[in-house]
Amino acid sequence: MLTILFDGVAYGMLLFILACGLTVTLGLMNFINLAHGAFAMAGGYVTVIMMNRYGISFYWCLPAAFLVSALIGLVLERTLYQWLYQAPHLDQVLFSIGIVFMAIAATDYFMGGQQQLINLPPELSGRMDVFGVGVGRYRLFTIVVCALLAVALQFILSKTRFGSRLRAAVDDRRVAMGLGINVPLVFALTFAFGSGLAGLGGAMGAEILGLDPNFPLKFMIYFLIVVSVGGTSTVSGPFLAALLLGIADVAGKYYVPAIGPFVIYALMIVMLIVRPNGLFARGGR
Amino acid sequence: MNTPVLVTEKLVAGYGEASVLSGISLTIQEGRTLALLGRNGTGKTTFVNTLAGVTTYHAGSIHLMGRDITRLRADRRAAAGIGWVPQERNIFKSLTVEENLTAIARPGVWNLERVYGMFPRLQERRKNLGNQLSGGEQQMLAVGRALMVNPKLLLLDEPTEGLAPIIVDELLAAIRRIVEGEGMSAIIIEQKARKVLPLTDDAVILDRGAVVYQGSSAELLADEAILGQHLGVEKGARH
Amino acid sequence: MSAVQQETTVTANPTADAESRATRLMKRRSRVRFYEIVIWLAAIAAYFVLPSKMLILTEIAILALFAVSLDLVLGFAGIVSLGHTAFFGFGAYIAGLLALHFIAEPVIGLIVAGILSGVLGLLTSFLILRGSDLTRLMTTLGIGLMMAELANQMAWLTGGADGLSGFSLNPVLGLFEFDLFGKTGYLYCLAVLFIGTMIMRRIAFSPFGLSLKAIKGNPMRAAMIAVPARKRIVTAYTIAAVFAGMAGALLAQTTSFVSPDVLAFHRSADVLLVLVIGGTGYLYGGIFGAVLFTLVKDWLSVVTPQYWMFYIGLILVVLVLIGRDRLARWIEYLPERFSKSKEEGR
Amino acid sequence: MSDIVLETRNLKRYFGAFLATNDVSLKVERGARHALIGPNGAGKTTLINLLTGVLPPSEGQVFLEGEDITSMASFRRVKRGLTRTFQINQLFSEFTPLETVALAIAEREGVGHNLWRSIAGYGKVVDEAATLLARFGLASVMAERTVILPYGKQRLLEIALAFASKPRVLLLDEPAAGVPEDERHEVLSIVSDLPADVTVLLIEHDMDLVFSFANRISVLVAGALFTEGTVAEISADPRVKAVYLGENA
Amino acid sequence: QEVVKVGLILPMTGPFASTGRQVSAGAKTFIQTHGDTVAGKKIELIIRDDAGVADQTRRIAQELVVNDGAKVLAGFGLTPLAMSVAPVATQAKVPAIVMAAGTASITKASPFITRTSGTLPQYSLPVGTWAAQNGIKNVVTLVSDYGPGIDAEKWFTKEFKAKGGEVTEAVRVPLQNPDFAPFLQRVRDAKPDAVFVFLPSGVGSLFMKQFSERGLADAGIKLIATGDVTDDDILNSMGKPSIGTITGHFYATAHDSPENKAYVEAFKKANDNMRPNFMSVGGYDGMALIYAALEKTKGDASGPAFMEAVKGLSWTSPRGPVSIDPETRDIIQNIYMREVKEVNGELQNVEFQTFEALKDPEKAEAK
Ligand SMILES: Nc1ncnc2c1ncn2[C@@H]1O[C@H](COP(=O)(O)OP(=O)(O)OP(=O)(O)O)[C@@H](O)[C@H]1O
Ligand SMILES: Nc1ncnc2c1ncn2[C@@H]1O[C@H](COP(=O)(O)OP(=O)(O)OP(=O)(O)O)[C@@H](O)[C@H]1O
Ligand SMILES: [Mg+2]
Ligand SMILES: [Mg+2]
Repeated sequence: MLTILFDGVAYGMLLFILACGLTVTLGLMNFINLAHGAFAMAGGYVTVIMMNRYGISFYWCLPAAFLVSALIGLVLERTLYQWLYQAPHLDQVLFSIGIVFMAIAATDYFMGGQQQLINLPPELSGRMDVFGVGVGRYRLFTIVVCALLAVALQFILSKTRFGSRLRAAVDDRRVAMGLGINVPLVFALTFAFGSGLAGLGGAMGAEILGLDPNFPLKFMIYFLIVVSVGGTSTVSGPFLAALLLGIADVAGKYYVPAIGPFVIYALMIVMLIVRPNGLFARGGR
Repeated sequence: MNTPVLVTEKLVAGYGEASVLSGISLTIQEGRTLALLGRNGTGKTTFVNTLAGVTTYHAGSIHLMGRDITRLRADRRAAAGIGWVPQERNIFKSLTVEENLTAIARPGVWNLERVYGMFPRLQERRKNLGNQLSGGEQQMLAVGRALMVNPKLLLLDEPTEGLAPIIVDELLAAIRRIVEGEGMSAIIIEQKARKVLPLTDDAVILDRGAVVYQGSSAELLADEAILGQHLGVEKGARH
Repeated sequence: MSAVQQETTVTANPTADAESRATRLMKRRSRVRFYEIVIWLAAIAAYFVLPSKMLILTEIAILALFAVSLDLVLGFAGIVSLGHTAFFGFGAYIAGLLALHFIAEPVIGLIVAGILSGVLGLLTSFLILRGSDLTRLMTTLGIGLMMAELANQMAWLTGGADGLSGFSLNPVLGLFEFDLFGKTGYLYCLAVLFIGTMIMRRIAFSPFGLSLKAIKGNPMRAAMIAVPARKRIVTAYTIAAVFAGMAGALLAQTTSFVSPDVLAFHRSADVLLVLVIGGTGYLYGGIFGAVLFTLVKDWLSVVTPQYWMFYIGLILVVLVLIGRDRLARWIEYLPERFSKSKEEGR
Repeated sequence: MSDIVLETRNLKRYFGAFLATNDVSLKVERGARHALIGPNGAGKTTLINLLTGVLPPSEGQVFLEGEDITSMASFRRVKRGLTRTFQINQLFSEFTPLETVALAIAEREGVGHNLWRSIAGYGKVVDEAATLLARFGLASVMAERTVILPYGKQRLLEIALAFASKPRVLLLDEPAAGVPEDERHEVLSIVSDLPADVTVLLIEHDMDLVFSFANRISVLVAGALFTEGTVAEISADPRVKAVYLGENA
Repeated sequence: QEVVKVGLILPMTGPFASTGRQVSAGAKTFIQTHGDTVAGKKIELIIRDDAGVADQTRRIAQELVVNDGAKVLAGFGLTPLAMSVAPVATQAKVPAIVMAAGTASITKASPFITRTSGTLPQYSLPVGTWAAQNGIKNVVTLVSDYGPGIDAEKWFTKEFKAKGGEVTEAVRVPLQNPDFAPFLQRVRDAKPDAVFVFLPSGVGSLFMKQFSERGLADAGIKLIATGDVTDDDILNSMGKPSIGTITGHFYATAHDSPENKAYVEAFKKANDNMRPNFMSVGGYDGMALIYAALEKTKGDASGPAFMEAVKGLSWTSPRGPVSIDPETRDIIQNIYMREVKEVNGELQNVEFQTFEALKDPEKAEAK
């Protein structure tokens, strides 16, 4: 029982860590960036290459994954994304899907199509007993990292001036500029940050979700579920959403396997009907 | 005498290919307020927005405090000292009143306290989101926001629109005081000629994107003919 | 001497010529455009010129109908859906099952599939009445995915992952046999596509169509001019479902096979791409998109079977960067076209 | 004749803890030219939103011609003849003025649901739209996209649109905002020319207009009804001067 | 010189791309090693991608036959893809050789379909036999929730029960399933002697990791599976956890025979050291079948003649002796029990027991 709960939480955290980058690009910058998964994949492959080719420690891979993806994000933002902030959402969908396709094919070309597997350092693999509850070490690790991330994010976005400048820029780019906010800079940084988070997510997810060129498409749906249920205007929203979905999914599959696959979707739909604008929608009409 | 705050020469600008302004040249001295008048669609907003740097520039030049800002990006212009109150207010809807003010604040004499002092109403609503404000409150916020930039030149596009009469007069008077007190300048677009003219120093009338009258507000106020011709304000339009 | 007076006094009889002008403008909105004629002629010509390409043409026709139906929801009512394939797939299975167990007459199957899909659309329409773009995107997506899982689970009915096979169809209207070259198939699909498009075209220029765009443009104002938004959206969604279902039926009938991936997510995504590529809000976008997308994709996957995705991606990116609408401009030399949707979810 | 067209009973609206409409019981007579004034943030727009169903009230009811419409959908109220304009323009930016107005008229005529007949086929609708546009000086721009119209013209369209649905009760939220001085009176005169049995409730901060237009004025302060009376009474009332008008009005 | 075109339709992109890559590589290897002419005919491969979407497969098949004049169709990564082509094969009288898809029923869909991979019943059943014979009393089955998975579950259970074993629980995992935690937990709670697993190869490897992470092995639960789970293609990167896994399948890269050595040799050379897995052999033998059949018909590639020739064909494949069942047109082959071991630094499926010349049990049972 408790084990299931724990697994649920861990799975939820995994979802969150994958999605939190998206809560930044989609949630805060209001850019429908379906290519999110591609950045995550980049992070994943960075890890795989560093560990399997050069045997570098997993702990170093995480920051590396963040930085590399962030860098890629920055470059793409400066060269491509920046032209599309005002574009209709559908253009953004089209564009980012295009990026996904290219990423998939390119990865297949350079890395091959097969599953990439990484082998964790011993202290992270296996499980230990905490008060009789079997706890996977790595899952515990994920939970901790996520919790920290969530707090940090929440703080940056709601408490700092950068957060409000960003939201201002999103609300009305033209006037934000006219009132002296360096919108291009703000966006570039934010986007890079979001991509970095995605990369981190990919690096951490690879262990459990596996990694192959189709990663961006395979998991796109999960990112979106989390963000949409959580709502796009806060970080705590997606965080809770991820928790909720994770637990529900695991529990559902454990107790009622027959309808297992439906649980997460059904839950999502219900949530979206009850709270169409996410768990904590910020602002009225 | 010292350099004028704003000088535009043969300024041509508009939206995309279409140019709305056909060569506007005018000068504003420090400490003076200028009333910008004209019928609908004559280009008042376009002119102001062009100064703020959010339209498409075609030709001519803009100097702020002697510095050429013609090709400066909008956000740099704000830094250079332009404070803008857009006609449609454009409050940042997902920011609270207070965030609206702080997000764009620049160091200077204007700070939260002072703005709240000017518009107590805003202080009462400081936790409200931008899109949860009344029309008038938004208007106040828009003006307050522009002041938080601590600009040298204030651009006010119909700032009294939707404000209660009791505040309108106060506001215009206040702006004049500020401008004179702090060596700023201001451009005020206003529909009600008779309301602004008494409270401004100079006046300009636009028609089809060109200046058709330029002079002191006092003279214009006295000149029924011109008022009638360009603004259709009959004698004693106000009861 | 004010603007208002000018309008009412200067010209001889202002209201009269205003009226005549208005009538002209309105007529122009709905008149048949040049490119419409071109595309249909081309479609028919293709039958004679490209006998070897029937199958891909059939596929295009089906995809086009699917996309056009989505345009009614997306381009007009402004509702983004990633679950449109729910109806496509549903229609396909209905048609398949009909042919397998009851009647193998295509047209009847087509109509039944259409109607039942419509019912499904009606039942699920309440899901898309609230919330933001993203919300709708996800609820519809959810429906689609659940349908897919359902099809997989109900193996006794749908054949599960192995798909529904072993049925073949009678000649269309008892006259035209489905041949290996797919000639009949193509004409059949083309006919359905044509009729479908014409119907939706009428809808587009009707007050109903206009009111849909109004709801999309500004719901609050729409309500204030007495537009019953929910009712309109439900209707539009249902109609779209009908045609999506028919498209699905066509697929099932021309391939005499139905597999769960008629419900797969990638179909919803593809049709959305197709529509957006072609341009939303004027129906023919779906058709242009389908032609472009399918041909390019097919060509590329022949040239480089393993890496064609890369080039598709590249094309999409470039397409967006130089601007879809700028590309679609070539159609726009005819004035007064229905405003093409610019502000999805802005 | 005192038959009440529009009535609110103890209407309340909270935004969180903030009470924006405080126990408002307002009666508007048929054919009245009724003005609603008050300081910024007094709750005027909120009241209109409650009347038109844009917002649900927290407490109290709204009656239209004796019928309780408190929980009726907006579009139904419009069909019942209750229409408004918005303080901040609410238009269809991609439509032309012609399309906009034509649609409104079609809906009024109850043909909006027709999916089969082209809108051009409704000659009456189109003609009426054209006439209306001409009346508001919009004939010349009837084919422009609304977004690129100058603000003033958009404002006129906003009002024309309300007229299109032939309201029996018309709520105007600062109609003159952004309309240049000389055109304000024309606009209001068009409004005054409405048949005598059409009721108008006007929100406006331009006292020239209010005083020249209204025959009855209610003053709203901090969400509650402050006072009510004739133009003479209100314009003379020192308390109103103090909270709203200021001295030189 | 006349050309016989072979249309090879495979998922080269999408989730099943690896299948496509292996099969096509296998087929190419055969042509490299055996030359491209047989019975005076030149064999030309046309490889097309169907991205694993059934109606694409069908369309491409039809086009290959109608436009490119392909005489033989082959490939078919998944059951539905093969199924969708059956009508074409029948209508056009074109042989269709299934090189990967594994559901038993496929060959029944058309008299022109034959198979060179294997069927799930065929290699699930022996696993049951072995389990029963090796002191495993009760088992939990865990399979992907779709056609093949259910086949595997059915035939393992059938056999295992018949031989006196007991299946305490049957767990089915959705195809789209990121995390195995809940299912593994069920298995753990059921405390069986062993868990029988079928999952598509890529997924299998993830399962493997989580299996060990959850310490099921330590809890004394043996892992027995079909060979898909320890797919040679990625086995090596699965690492220690996979060691000791018992699987049943028709091919292992490590299979010990001169034919296989040669094959692996050639294959690795052609595909920068990629390991050939069971899919590749399906492709390889598919070509072998075509060559043999054409030899027999003196190069007559017309459907009926070809299919006649196919029936009863037998040859030695890298996987060992194989033949085509004259009645069912399905493959008859050995099934090997293997254990994952470390062989000079590489993880391999090492065979330790052979069930010889097995037919597809489902069809065998049918009559
Ligand atoms: N976004 C835009 N794109 C294209 N043209 C525009 C745009 N905004 C305004 N215009 C055009 O520019 C001209 C001037 O508009 P502007 O808003 O500057 O007039 P204005 O004097 O401010 O009118 P008002 O008194 O109503 O505010 C108008 O003819 C209008 O059609
Ligand atoms: N959605 C909301 N959430 C919270 N507070 C709101 C909301 N909408 C309005 N308010 C508050 O309710 C009060 C009344 O607003 P309202 O728009 O009715 O004022 P008003 O009388 O129209 O003022 P004005 O004359 O400036 O338009 C304002 O103080 C505003 O801040
Ligand atoms: Mg203006
Ligand atoms: Mg108001």
